Amino acid sequence: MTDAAVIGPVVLRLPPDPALSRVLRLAASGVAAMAGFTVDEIDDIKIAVSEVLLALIEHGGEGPIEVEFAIEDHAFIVRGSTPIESFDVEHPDLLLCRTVLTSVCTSHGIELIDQQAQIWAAVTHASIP
Amino acid sequence: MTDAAVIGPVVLRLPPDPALSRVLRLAASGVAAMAGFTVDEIDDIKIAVSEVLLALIEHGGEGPIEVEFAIEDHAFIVRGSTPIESFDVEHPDLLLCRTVLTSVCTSHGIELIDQQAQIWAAVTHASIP
Amino acid sequence: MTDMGNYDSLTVENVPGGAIVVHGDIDVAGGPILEAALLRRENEGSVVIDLGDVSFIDSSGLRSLLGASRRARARGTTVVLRHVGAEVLRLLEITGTTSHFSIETSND
Amino acid sequence: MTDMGNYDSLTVENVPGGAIVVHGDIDVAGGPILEAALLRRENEGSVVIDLGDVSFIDSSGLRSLLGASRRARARGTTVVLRHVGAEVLRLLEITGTTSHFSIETSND
Ligand SMILES: Nc1ncnc2c1ncn2[C@@H]1O[C@H](COP(=O)(O)OP(=O)(O)O)[C@@H](O)[C@H]1O
Ligand SMILES: Nc1ncnc2c1ncn2[C@@H]1O[C@H](COP(=O)(O)OP(=O)(O)O)[C@@H](O)[C@H]1O
Repeated sequence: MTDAAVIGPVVLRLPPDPALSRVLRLAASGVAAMAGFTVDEIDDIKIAVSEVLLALIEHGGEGPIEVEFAIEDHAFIVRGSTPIESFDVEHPDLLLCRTVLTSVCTSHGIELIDQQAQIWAAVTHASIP
Repeated sequence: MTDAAVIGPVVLRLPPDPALSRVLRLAASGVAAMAGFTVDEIDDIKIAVSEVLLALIEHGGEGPIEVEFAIEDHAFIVRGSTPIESFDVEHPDLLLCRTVLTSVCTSHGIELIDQQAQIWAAVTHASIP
Repeated sequence: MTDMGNYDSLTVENVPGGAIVVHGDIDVAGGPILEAALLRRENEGSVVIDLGDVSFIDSSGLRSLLGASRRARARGTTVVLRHVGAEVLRLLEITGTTSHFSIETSND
Repeated sequence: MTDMGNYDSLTVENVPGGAIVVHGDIDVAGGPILEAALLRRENEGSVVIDLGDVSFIDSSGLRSLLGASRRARARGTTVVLRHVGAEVLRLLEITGTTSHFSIETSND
Protein backbone atom coordinates (compact mmCIF):
# COMPACT_ATOMS: atom_id res chain seq x y z
CA MET A 1 0.00 0.00 0.00
CA THR A 2 1.35 3.42 -0.90
CA ASP A 3 0.72 6.48 1.22
CA ALA A 4 -2.85 7.70 0.75
CA ALA A 5 -1.60 11.30 0.82
CA VAL A 6 -0.38 10.88 -2.76
CA ILE A 7 -3.92 10.49 -4.13
CA GLY A 8 -5.55 13.25 -6.09
CA PRO A 9 -6.65 15.92 -6.11
CA VAL A 10 -9.42 15.30 -8.61
CA VAL A 11 -11.09 18.50 -9.74
CA LEU A 12 -14.50 18.51 -11.43
CA ARG A 13 -15.95 21.51 -13.27
CA LEU A 14 -19.68 21.20 -13.93
CA PRO A 15 -22.76 23.26 -14.73
CA PRO A 16 -25.09 23.97 -11.76
CA ASP A 17 -27.27 21.01 -12.74
CA PRO A 18 -28.98 19.16 -9.85
CA ALA A 19 -28.89 15.91 -11.85
CA LEU A 20 -25.10 15.86 -11.45
CA SER A 21 -25.39 15.28 -7.70
CA ARG A 22 -25.38 11.52 -8.27
CA VAL A 23 -22.37 11.76 -10.59
CA LEU A 24 -20.43 13.61 -7.89
CA ARG A 25 -21.34 10.98 -5.31
CA LEU A 26 -20.18 8.19 -7.63
CA ALA A 27 -16.86 9.91 -8.28
CA ALA A 28 -16.36 10.69 -4.57
CA SER A 29 -17.16 7.08 -3.61
CA GLY A 30 -14.55 5.91 -6.09
CA VAL A 31 -11.84 8.18 -4.71
CA ALA A 32 -12.72 7.32 -1.11
CA ALA A 33 -12.85 3.54 -1.73
CA MET A 34 -9.48 3.75 -3.47
CA ALA A 35 -8.08 5.54 -0.41
CA GLY A 36 -9.31 2.81 1.93
CA PHE A 37 -12.23 4.56 3.62
CA THR A 38 -14.80 2.24 5.19
CA VAL A 39 -18.33 1.77 3.88
CA ASP A 40 -19.77 3.90 6.72
CA GLU A 41 -17.23 6.65 6.07
CA ILE A 42 -18.09 6.57 2.38
CA ASP A 43 -21.77 7.04 3.31
CA ASP A 44 -20.76 10.18 5.23
CA ILE A 45 -18.63 11.40 2.32
CA LYS A 46 -21.56 10.94 -0.09
CA ILE A 47 -23.75 13.09 2.15
CA ALA A 48 -21.03 15.74 2.59
CA VAL A 49 -20.45 15.99 -1.17
CA SER A 50 -24.21 16.29 -1.81
CA GLU A 51 -24.58 19.04 0.81
CA VAL A 52 -21.70 21.02 -0.69
CA LEU A 53 -23.21 20.75 -4.17
CA LEU A 54 -26.76 21.60 -3.17
CA ALA A 55 -25.64 24.68 -1.22
CA LEU A 56 -23.70 25.90 -4.28
CA ILE A 57 -26.61 25.16 -6.65
CA GLU A 58 -29.27 26.72 -4.41
CA HIS A 59 -27.25 29.81 -3.46
CA GLY A 60 -24.96 30.27 -6.46
CA GLY A 61 -25.75 31.76 -9.85
CA GLU A 62 -25.75 30.33 -13.35
CA GLY A 63 -21.96 30.00 -13.39
CA PRO A 64 -19.97 26.78 -13.36
CA ILE A 65 -19.30 24.92 -10.13
CA GLU A 66 -15.87 23.58 -9.32
CA VAL A 67 -15.55 20.69 -6.87
CA GLU A 68 -12.27 19.21 -5.67
CA PHE A 69 -11.76 15.85 -3.94
CA ALA A 70 -8.48 15.38 -2.11
CA ILE A 71 -7.05 13.02 0.48
CA GLU A 72 -5.03 15.02 3.00
CA ASP A 73 -3.79 13.93 6.45
CA HIS A 74 -6.02 10.84 6.52
CA ALA A 75 -9.10 12.87 5.63
CA PHE A 76 -11.29 13.09 2.56
CA ILE A 77 -11.70 16.79 1.73
CA VAL A 78 -14.35 18.14 -0.62
CA ARG A 79 -13.99 21.78 -1.63
CA GLY A 80 -16.63 23.44 -3.78
CA SER A 81 -16.85 26.92 -5.22
CA THR A 82 -18.94 28.97 -7.62
CA PRO A 83 -18.90 32.63 -8.68
CA ILE A 84 -21.48 34.69 -6.81
CA GLU A 85 -22.13 38.41 -6.36
CA SER A 86 -23.35 38.33 -2.77
CA PHE A 87 -23.79 35.40 -0.45
CA ASP A 88 -25.47 35.38 2.95
CA VAL A 89 -23.49 32.67 4.74
CA GLU A 90 -26.05 32.85 7.58
CA HIS A 91 -29.06 32.32 5.27
CA PRO A 92 -31.74 30.23 7.10
CA ASP A 93 -31.92 27.79 4.16
CA LEU A 94 -28.32 26.86 4.96
CA LEU A 95 -29.21 25.83 8.53
CA LEU A 96 -30.29 22.27 7.73
CA CYS A 97 -27.27 21.89 5.43
CA ARG A 98 -24.95 23.08 8.25
CA THR A 99 -26.61 20.73 10.74
CA VAL A 100 -25.97 17.78 8.44
CA LEU A 101 -22.37 18.81 7.68
CA THR A 102 -21.69 19.21 11.41
CA SER A 103 -22.83 15.62 12.00
CA VAL A 104 -21.22 13.78 9.10
CA CYS A 105 -17.97 15.77 8.86
CA THR A 106 -15.00 16.33 11.12
CA SER A 107 -15.03 20.00 10.11
CA HIS A 108 -16.53 22.22 7.44
CA GLY A 109 -16.70 25.83 6.33
CA ILE A 110 -19.01 28.07 4.30
CA GLU A 111 -17.42 31.34 3.17
CA LEU A 112 -17.54 34.14 0.62
CA ILE A 113 -14.03 34.74 -0.70
CA ASP A 114 -13.08 36.74 -3.82
CA GLN A 115 -16.67 36.86 -5.17
CA GLN A 116 -16.86 33.08 -4.81
CA ALA A 117 -19.06 31.01 -2.56
CA GLN A 118 -16.64 28.49 -1.08
CA ILE A 119 -17.79 25.44 0.85
CA TRP A 120 -15.53 22.73 2.17
CA ALA A 121 -15.99 19.67 4.33
CA ALA A 122 -13.62 17.04 5.73
CA VAL A 123 -14.37 13.44 6.72
CA THR A 124 -11.50 11.87 8.66
CA HIS A 125 -10.62 8.19 8.34
CA ALA A 126 -10.81 6.58 11.79
CA SER A 127 -7.85 4.22 11.81
CA ILE A 128 -7.32 1.81 14.67
CA PRO A 129 -3.83 2.62 15.97
CA MET B 1 -37.85 14.71 -20.05
CA THR B 2 -35.70 17.63 -21.04
CA ASP B 3 -33.42 17.57 -24.04
CA ALA B 4 -30.32 15.51 -23.32
CA ALA B 5 -28.24 18.08 -25.21
CA VAL B 6 -28.43 20.35 -22.16
CA ILE B 7 -26.39 17.97 -20.00
CA GLY B 8 -22.83 18.80 -19.09
CA PRO B 9 -20.08 19.14 -19.96
CA VAL B 10 -18.41 17.75 -16.87
CA VAL B 11 -14.67 18.36 -16.86
CA LEU B 12 -12.31 16.40 -14.61
CA ARG B 13 -8.71 17.39 -13.94
CA LEU B 14 -6.66 14.61 -12.37
CA PRO B 15 -3.09 13.45 -11.84
CA PRO B 16 -1.89 10.65 -14.18
CA ASP B 17 -2.73 8.03 -11.56
CA PRO B 18 -3.88 4.63 -12.90
CA ALA B 19 -6.01 4.11 -9.77
CA LEU B 20 -8.32 6.88 -10.99
CA SER B 21 -9.49 4.78 -13.95
CA ARG B 22 -12.31 3.37 -11.83
CA VAL B 23 -13.31 6.84 -10.61
CA LEU B 24 -13.59 8.03 -14.22
CA ARG B 25 -15.74 5.01 -15.14
CA LEU B 26 -18.06 5.68 -12.19
CA ALA B 27 -18.45 9.35 -13.12
CA ALA B 28 -18.99 8.50 -16.81
CA SER B 29 -21.60 5.85 -15.91
CA GLY B 30 -23.44 8.44 -13.86
CA VAL B 31 -23.52 11.00 -16.66
CA ALA B 32 -24.54 8.37 -19.24
CA ALA B 33 -27.29 6.86 -17.04
CA MET B 34 -28.64 10.34 -16.39
CA ALA B 35 -28.75 10.93 -20.16
CA GLY B 36 -30.75 7.75 -20.75
CA PHE B 37 -28.10 5.52 -22.31
CA THR B 38 -28.82 1.78 -22.07
CA VAL B 39 -26.83 -0.63 -19.90
CA ASP B 40 -25.01 -2.03 -22.97
CA GLU B 41 -24.17 1.46 -24.17
CA ILE B 42 -22.86 2.34 -20.71
CA ASP B 43 -20.59 -0.74 -20.86
CA ASP B 44 -19.16 0.62 -24.12
CA ILE B 45 -18.75 4.09 -22.59
CA LYS B 46 -16.86 2.62 -19.61
CA ILE B 47 -14.44 0.89 -21.98
CA ALA B 48 -14.04 4.03 -24.14
CA VAL B 49 -13.28 6.20 -21.09
CA SER B 50 -10.74 3.65 -19.79
CA GLU B 51 -8.99 3.47 -23.17
CA VAL B 52 -8.73 7.26 -23.38
CA LEU B 53 -7.26 7.46 -19.86
CA LEU B 54 -4.79 4.61 -20.30
CA ALA B 55 -3.47 6.02 -23.58
CA LEU B 56 -2.91 9.40 -21.87
CA ILE B 57 -1.27 7.81 -18.81
CA GLU B 58 0.96 5.45 -20.82
CA HIS B 59 2.00 7.99 -23.44
CA GLY B 60 1.75 11.29 -21.56
CA GLY B 61 4.17 12.79 -19.05
CA GLU B 62 3.86 13.63 -15.39
CA GLY B 63 1.45 16.49 -16.09
CA PRO B 64 -2.23 16.63 -15.19
CA ILE B 65 -4.83 14.94 -17.36
CA GLU B 66 -8.05 16.69 -18.31
CA VAL B 67 -11.08 14.60 -19.27
CA GLU B 68 -14.39 16.01 -20.44
CA PHE B 69 -17.73 14.17 -20.63
CA ALA B 70 -20.42 15.75 -22.80
CA ILE B 71 -23.69 14.72 -24.37
CA GLU B 72 -23.87 16.11 -27.91
CA ASP B 73 -26.23 15.12 -30.74
CA HIS B 74 -27.41 11.96 -28.96
CA ALA B 75 -23.83 10.83 -28.34
CA PHE B 76 -21.69 10.51 -25.24
CA ILE B 77 -18.36 12.19 -26.00
CA VAL B 78 -15.23 11.71 -23.92
CA ARG B 79 -12.32 14.06 -24.68
CA GLY B 80 -9.01 13.65 -22.89
CA SER B 81 -5.81 15.65 -23.09
CA THR B 82 -2.44 15.96 -21.37
CA PRO B 83 0.66 18.07 -22.02
CA ILE B 84 3.33 16.16 -23.94
CA GLU B 85 6.52 17.10 -25.79
CA SER B 86 6.31 14.58 -28.62
CA PHE B 87 3.72 11.92 -29.30
CA ASP B 88 3.86 9.13 -31.87
CA VAL B 89 0.18 8.70 -32.71
CA GLU B 90 1.14 5.56 -34.69
CA HIS B 91 2.99 3.95 -31.73
CA PRO B 92 2.44 0.14 -31.81
CA ASP B 93 1.32 0.17 -28.15
CA LEU B 94 -1.68 2.25 -29.28
CA LEU B 95 -2.80 -0.44 -31.75
CA LEU B 96 -4.79 -2.53 -29.28
CA CYS B 97 -6.30 0.64 -27.81
CA ARG B 98 -7.36 1.81 -31.31
CA THR B 99 -8.82 -1.61 -32.12
CA VAL B 100 -10.96 -1.43 -28.98
CA LEU B 101 -12.05 2.17 -29.59
CA THR B 102 -12.99 1.29 -33.18
CA SER B 103 -15.31 -1.46 -31.89
CA VAL B 104 -16.99 0.22 -28.94
CA CYS B 105 -17.23 3.77 -30.33
CA THR B 106 -19.02 5.39 -33.24
CA SER B 107 -15.89 7.43 -33.91
CA HIS B 108 -12.65 8.38 -32.20
CA GLY B 109 -9.46 10.35 -32.73
CA ILE B 110 -5.90 10.40 -31.40
CA GLU B 111 -3.99 13.57 -32.18
CA LEU B 112 -1.11 15.81 -31.13
CA ILE B 113 -2.33 19.42 -31.04
CA ASP B 114 -0.55 22.37 -29.40
CA GLN B 115 1.90 20.19 -27.42
CA GLN B 116 -1.05 18.22 -26.09
CA ALA B 117 -1.95 14.58 -26.65
CA GLN B 118 -5.67 14.74 -27.42
CA ILE B 119 -7.86 11.65 -27.52
CA TRP B 120 -11.60 11.66 -28.04
CA ALA B 121 -14.25 9.01 -28.52
CA ALA B 122 -17.99 9.09 -29.16
CA VAL B 123 -20.63 6.48 -28.31
CA THR B 124 -23.96 7.18 -30.00
CA HIS B 125 -27.28 6.37 -28.34
CA ALA B 126 -29.23 4.02 -30.62
CA SER B 127 -32.80 5.26 -30.30
CA ILE B 128 -35.69 3.39 -31.83
CA PRO B 129 -37.34 5.90 -34.19
CA MET C 1 -34.83 3.43 -22.06
CA THR C 2 -34.42 3.79 -25.79
CA ASP C 3 -35.43 7.40 -26.29
CA MET C 4 -32.93 10.08 -25.48
CA GLY C 5 -33.45 12.43 -22.61
CA ASN C 6 -32.66 13.10 -19.00
CA TYR C 7 -33.10 10.02 -16.94
CA ASP C 8 -34.48 11.06 -13.57
CA SER C 9 -32.51 9.83 -10.57
CA LEU C 10 -35.82 9.58 -8.71
CA THR C 11 -39.18 8.17 -9.77
CA VAL C 12 -42.42 8.14 -7.82
CA GLU C 13 -45.03 5.42 -8.07
CA ASN C 14 -48.55 6.43 -7.10
CA VAL C 15 -50.56 3.54 -5.74
CA PRO C 16 -54.10 5.02 -5.89
CA GLY C 17 -55.43 5.32 -2.34
CA GLY C 18 -52.20 3.75 -1.09
CA ALA C 19 -48.62 4.71 -0.50
CA ILE C 20 -46.44 7.02 -2.54
CA VAL C 21 -43.58 4.67 -3.41
CA VAL C 22 -40.24 6.40 -4.01
CA HIS C 23 -37.42 4.86 -6.06
CA GLY C 24 -33.98 6.46 -6.18
CA ASP C 25 -32.02 9.19 -4.46
CA ILE C 26 -33.81 12.06 -2.67
CA ASP C 27 -31.19 14.71 -3.39
CA VAL C 28 -31.16 18.21 -4.90
CA ALA C 29 -32.52 16.68 -8.15
CA GLY C 30 -34.92 14.15 -6.61
CA GLY C 31 -36.28 16.35 -3.80
CA PRO C 32 -38.31 18.62 -6.11
CA ILE C 33 -39.65 15.61 -8.05
CA LEU C 34 -40.86 14.05 -4.79
CA GLU C 35 -42.27 17.38 -3.59
CA ALA C 36 -44.31 17.78 -6.80
CA ALA C 37 -45.67 14.24 -6.43
CA LEU C 38 -46.57 14.89 -2.79
CA LEU C 39 -48.40 18.12 -3.57
CA ARG C 40 -50.49 16.31 -6.20
CA ARG C 41 -51.59 13.67 -3.69
CA GLU C 42 -52.09 15.58 -0.46
CA ASN C 43 -55.69 16.63 -1.17
CA GLU C 44 -56.56 12.96 -0.64
CA GLY C 45 -55.90 13.23 3.10
CA SER C 46 -53.35 10.98 4.78
CA VAL C 47 -49.92 10.63 3.26
CA VAL C 48 -47.92 7.39 3.35
CA ILE C 49 -44.48 7.50 1.76
CA ASP C 50 -42.73 4.18 1.09
CA LEU C 51 -38.96 4.68 1.24
CA GLY C 52 -38.00 1.01 0.91
CA ASP C 53 -36.14 1.70 -2.34
CA VAL C 54 -34.38 4.87 -1.14
CA SER C 55 -30.79 4.45 0.00
CA PHE C 56 -29.72 8.09 -0.20
CA ILE C 57 -31.17 11.33 1.13
CA ASP C 58 -29.57 14.72 1.82
CA SER C 59 -30.87 17.91 3.45
CA SER C 60 -32.62 19.11 0.29
CA GLY C 61 -34.47 15.78 0.13
CA LEU C 62 -35.30 16.04 3.81
CA ARG C 63 -36.81 19.48 3.20
CA SER C 64 -39.36 17.97 0.80
CA LEU C 65 -40.38 15.47 3.52
CA LEU C 66 -40.47 18.21 6.19
CA GLY C 67 -42.64 20.36 3.93
CA ALA C 68 -45.14 17.49 3.57
CA SER C 69 -45.06 17.01 7.34
CA ARG C 70 -45.79 20.69 7.98
CA ARG C 71 -48.70 20.69 5.51
CA ALA C 72 -50.04 17.42 7.00
CA ARG C 73 -49.94 18.91 10.48
CA ALA C 74 -51.95 21.89 9.19
CA ARG C 75 -54.59 19.38 8.05
CA GLY C 76 -54.48 17.66 11.45
CA THR C 77 -52.72 14.53 10.25
CA THR C 78 -49.20 13.04 10.11
CA VAL C 79 -46.94 11.84 7.33
CA VAL C 80 -46.15 8.13 7.59
CA LEU C 81 -42.71 7.04 6.39
CA ARG C 82 -42.73 3.33 5.62
CA HIS C 83 -39.77 0.92 5.16
CA VAL C 84 -37.31 3.54 6.36
CA GLY C 85 -33.76 2.27 5.83
CA ALA C 86 -30.61 3.04 7.79
CA GLU C 87 -29.49 5.95 5.59
CA VAL C 88 -32.79 7.85 5.80
CA LEU C 89 -33.15 7.15 9.52
CA ARG C 90 -29.66 8.48 10.14
CA LEU C 91 -30.41 11.79 8.39
CA LEU C 92 -33.66 12.17 10.37
CA GLU C 93 -31.76 11.51 13.60
CA ILE C 94 -28.82 13.86 13.03
CA THR C 95 -31.23 16.67 12.10
CA GLY C 96 -33.51 15.91 15.05
CA THR C 97 -36.55 15.60 12.77
CA THR C 98 -37.73 12.05 13.55
CA SER C 99 -40.62 13.46 15.64
CA HIS C 100 -42.06 15.19 12.56
CA PHE C 101 -43.09 11.81 11.14
CA SER C 102 -44.70 8.53 12.01
CA ILE C 103 -41.85 6.17 11.20
CA GLU C 104 -41.98 2.48 10.30
CA THR C 105 -38.47 1.11 9.79
CA SER C 106 -37.51 -1.63 7.33
CA ASN C 107 -37.43 -4.10 10.21
CA ASP C 108 -40.99 -3.40 11.40
CA MET D 1 -10.03 -1.75 5.98
CA THR D 2 -9.10 0.36 8.97
CA ASP D 3 -5.58 1.44 8.06
CA MET D 4 -5.16 4.21 5.55
CA GLY D 5 -3.68 3.56 2.17
CA ASN D 6 -4.41 2.92 -1.45
CA TYR D 7 -7.07 0.32 -1.84
CA ASP D 8 -6.20 -1.74 -4.90
CA SER D 9 -8.99 -2.01 -7.44
CA LEU D 10 -7.74 -5.53 -8.20
CA THR D 11 -6.66 -8.35 -5.90
CA VAL D 12 -5.29 -11.75 -6.85
CA GLU D 13 -5.86 -14.91 -4.86
CA ASN D 14 -3.27 -17.63 -5.33
CA VAL D 15 -4.70 -21.08 -4.83
CA PRO D 16 -1.48 -23.15 -4.51
CA GLY D 17 -1.30 -25.60 -7.41
CA GLY D 18 -4.67 -24.28 -8.59
CA ALA D 19 -6.13 -21.28 -10.35
CA ILE D 20 -5.09 -17.65 -10.05
CA VAL D 21 -8.38 -16.08 -8.95
CA VAL D 22 -8.79 -12.43 -9.92
CA HIS D 23 -11.15 -10.03 -8.14
CA GLY D 24 -11.82 -6.56 -9.50
CA ASP D 25 -11.21 -4.53 -12.63
CA ILE D 26 -8.35 -5.42 -15.01
CA ASP D 27 -7.61 -1.87 -16.12
CA VAL D 28 -4.53 0.37 -16.30
CA ALA D 29 -4.19 0.00 -12.51
CA GLY D 30 -5.16 -3.68 -12.20
CA GLY D 31 -3.30 -4.95 -15.29
CA PRO D 32 0.20 -4.55 -13.78
CA ILE D 33 -0.95 -6.13 -10.47
CA LEU D 34 -2.25 -9.16 -12.39
CA GLU D 35 0.89 -9.31 -14.53
CA ALA D 36 3.14 -9.35 -11.43
CA ALA D 37 1.05 -12.17 -9.92
CA LEU D 38 1.21 -14.13 -13.18
CA LEU D 39 4.99 -13.79 -13.45
CA ARG D 40 5.38 -15.14 -9.90
CA ARG D 41 3.34 -18.24 -10.72
CA GLU D 42 4.39 -19.15 -14.24
CA ASN D 43 7.43 -21.22 -13.25
CA GLU D 44 4.92 -23.76 -11.94
CA GLY D 45 3.90 -24.72 -15.48
CA SER D 46 0.29 -24.44 -16.56
CA VAL D 47 -1.61 -21.24 -15.87
CA VAL D 48 -5.32 -21.17 -15.02
CA ILE D 49 -6.84 -17.72 -14.47
CA ASP D 50 -10.29 -17.57 -12.85
CA LEU D 51 -12.11 -14.45 -14.08
CA GLY D 52 -15.47 -15.19 -12.42
CA ASP D 53 -15.23 -12.02 -10.32
CA VAL D 54 -14.03 -9.75 -13.14
CA SER D 55 -16.69 -7.61 -14.79
CA PHE D 56 -14.40 -5.04 -16.41
CA ILE D 57 -11.33 -5.29 -18.64
CA ASP D 58 -9.74 -2.82 -21.05
CA SER D 59 -6.87 -3.11 -23.55
CA SER D 60 -4.19 -2.59 -20.88
CA GLY D 61 -5.71 -5.47 -18.90
CA LEU D 62 -5.90 -7.58 -22.04
CA ARG D 63 -2.17 -6.97 -22.64
CA SER D 64 -1.34 -8.63 -19.31
CA LEU D 65 -3.36 -11.70 -20.38
CA LEU D 66 -1.78 -11.70 -23.85
CA GLY D 67 1.70 -11.47 -22.30
CA ALA D 68 0.95 -14.55 -20.19
CA SER D 69 -0.35 -16.31 -23.30
CA ARG D 70 2.80 -15.52 -25.26
CA ARG D 71 5.04 -16.76 -22.45
CA ALA D 72 2.92 -19.91 -22.04
CA ARG D 73 3.19 -20.63 -25.75
CA ALA D 74 6.99 -20.34 -25.46
CA ARG D 75 6.81 -23.04 -22.76
CA GLY D 76 4.61 -25.19 -25.01
CA THR D 77 1.40 -24.69 -23.04
CA THR D 78 -1.74 -22.54 -23.07
CA VAL D 79 -3.33 -20.10 -20.63
CA VAL D 80 -6.74 -21.26 -19.44
CA LEU D 81 -9.30 -18.53 -18.73
CA ARG D 82 -12.03 -19.88 -16.45
CA HIS D 83 -15.51 -18.43 -15.70
CA VAL D 84 -15.15 -15.83 -18.44
CA GLY D 85 -18.05 -13.38 -18.26
CA ALA D 86 -19.71 -11.40 -21.03
CA GLU D 87 -17.56 -8.27 -20.59
CA VAL D 88 -14.22 -10.11 -20.83
CA LEU D 89 -15.44 -12.30 -23.70
CA ARG D 90 -16.53 -9.23 -25.63
CA LEU D 91 -13.08 -7.59 -25.36
CA LEU D 92 -11.40 -10.81 -26.49
CA GLU D 93 -13.77 -11.00 -29.45
CA ILE D 94 -13.46 -7.41 -30.66
CA THR D 95 -9.67 -7.63 -30.48
CA GLY D 96 -9.63 -11.03 -32.22
CA THR D 97 -7.62 -12.57 -29.39
CA THR D 98 -9.91 -15.44 -28.28
CA SER D 99 -7.62 -17.97 -30.04
CA HIS D 100 -4.72 -16.99 -27.75
CA PHE D 101 -6.47 -18.71 -24.82
CA SER D 102 -8.31 -21.82 -23.82
CA ILE D 103 -11.62 -20.29 -22.75
CA GLU D 104 -14.22 -21.66 -20.34
CA THR D 105 -17.19 -19.28 -20.11
CA SER D 106 -19.32 -18.70 -17.01
CA ASN D 107 -21.96 -20.99 -18.48
CA ASP D 108 -19.66 -23.98 -19.00
N1 LIG E 1 -33.12 22.68 11.03
C1 LIG E 1 -34.40 22.30 10.89
N2 LIG E 1 -34.91 21.44 11.80
C2 LIG E 1 -36.19 21.04 11.68
N3 LIG E 1 -37.02 21.46 10.71
C3 LIG E 1 -36.56 22.30 9.78
C4 LIG E 1 -35.24 22.77 9.82
N4 LIG E 1 -35.06 23.60 8.76
C5 LIG E 1 -36.22 23.65 8.10
N5 LIG E 1 -37.13 22.88 8.71
C6 LIG E 1 -38.52 22.66 8.31
O1 LIG E 1 -38.57 22.14 6.99
C7 LIG E 1 -39.82 22.49 6.42
C8 LIG E 1 -39.65 22.91 4.99
O2 LIG E 1 -38.84 24.06 4.94
P1 LIG E 1 -38.84 25.01 3.66
O3 LIG E 1 -37.55 24.83 2.95
O4 LIG E 1 -39.13 26.38 4.11
O5 LIG E 1 -39.95 24.37 2.74
P2 LIG E 1 -41.41 24.85 2.32
O6 LIG E 1 -41.40 26.36 2.30
O7 LIG E 1 -41.62 24.22 1.01
O8 LIG E 1 -42.34 24.31 3.36
C9 LIG E 1 -40.41 23.55 7.31
O9 LIG E 1 -41.46 22.96 8.05
C10 LIG E 1 -39.28 23.97 8.23
O10 LIG E 1 -39.74 24.37 9.49
N1 LIG F 1 -3.60 -6.01 -31.64
C1 LIG F 1 -3.14 -7.14 -31.09
N2 LIG F 1 -3.73 -8.31 -31.38
C2 LIG F 1 -3.27 -9.44 -30.83
N3 LIG F 1 -2.23 -9.49 -29.97
C3 LIG F 1 -1.61 -8.37 -29.65
C4 LIG F 1 -2.03 -7.13 -30.17
N4 LIG F 1 -1.23 -6.16 -29.64
C5 LIG F 1 -0.37 -6.78 -28.83
N5 LIG F 1 -0.59 -8.09 -28.82
C6 LIG F 1 0.14 -9.11 -28.06
O1 LIG F 1 0.05 -8.83 -26.66
C7 LIG F 1 1.18 -9.40 -26.03
C8 LIG F 1 1.75 -8.45 -25.00
O2 LIG F 1 2.21 -7.29 -25.64
P1 LIG F 1 3.25 -6.31 -24.93
O3 LIG F 1 2.53 -5.09 -24.53
O4 LIG F 1 4.39 -6.10 -25.85
O5 LIG F 1 3.61 -7.07 -23.59
P2 LIG F 1 4.93 -7.83 -23.12
O6 LIG F 1 6.11 -7.14 -23.74
O7 LIG F 1 4.87 -7.71 -21.64
O8 LIG F 1 4.76 -9.24 -23.58
C9 LIG F 1 2.17 -9.75 -27.12
O9 LIG F 1 2.14 -11.14 -27.27
C10 LIG F 1 1.63 -9.07 -28.35
O10 LIG F 1 1.94 -9.76 -29.51
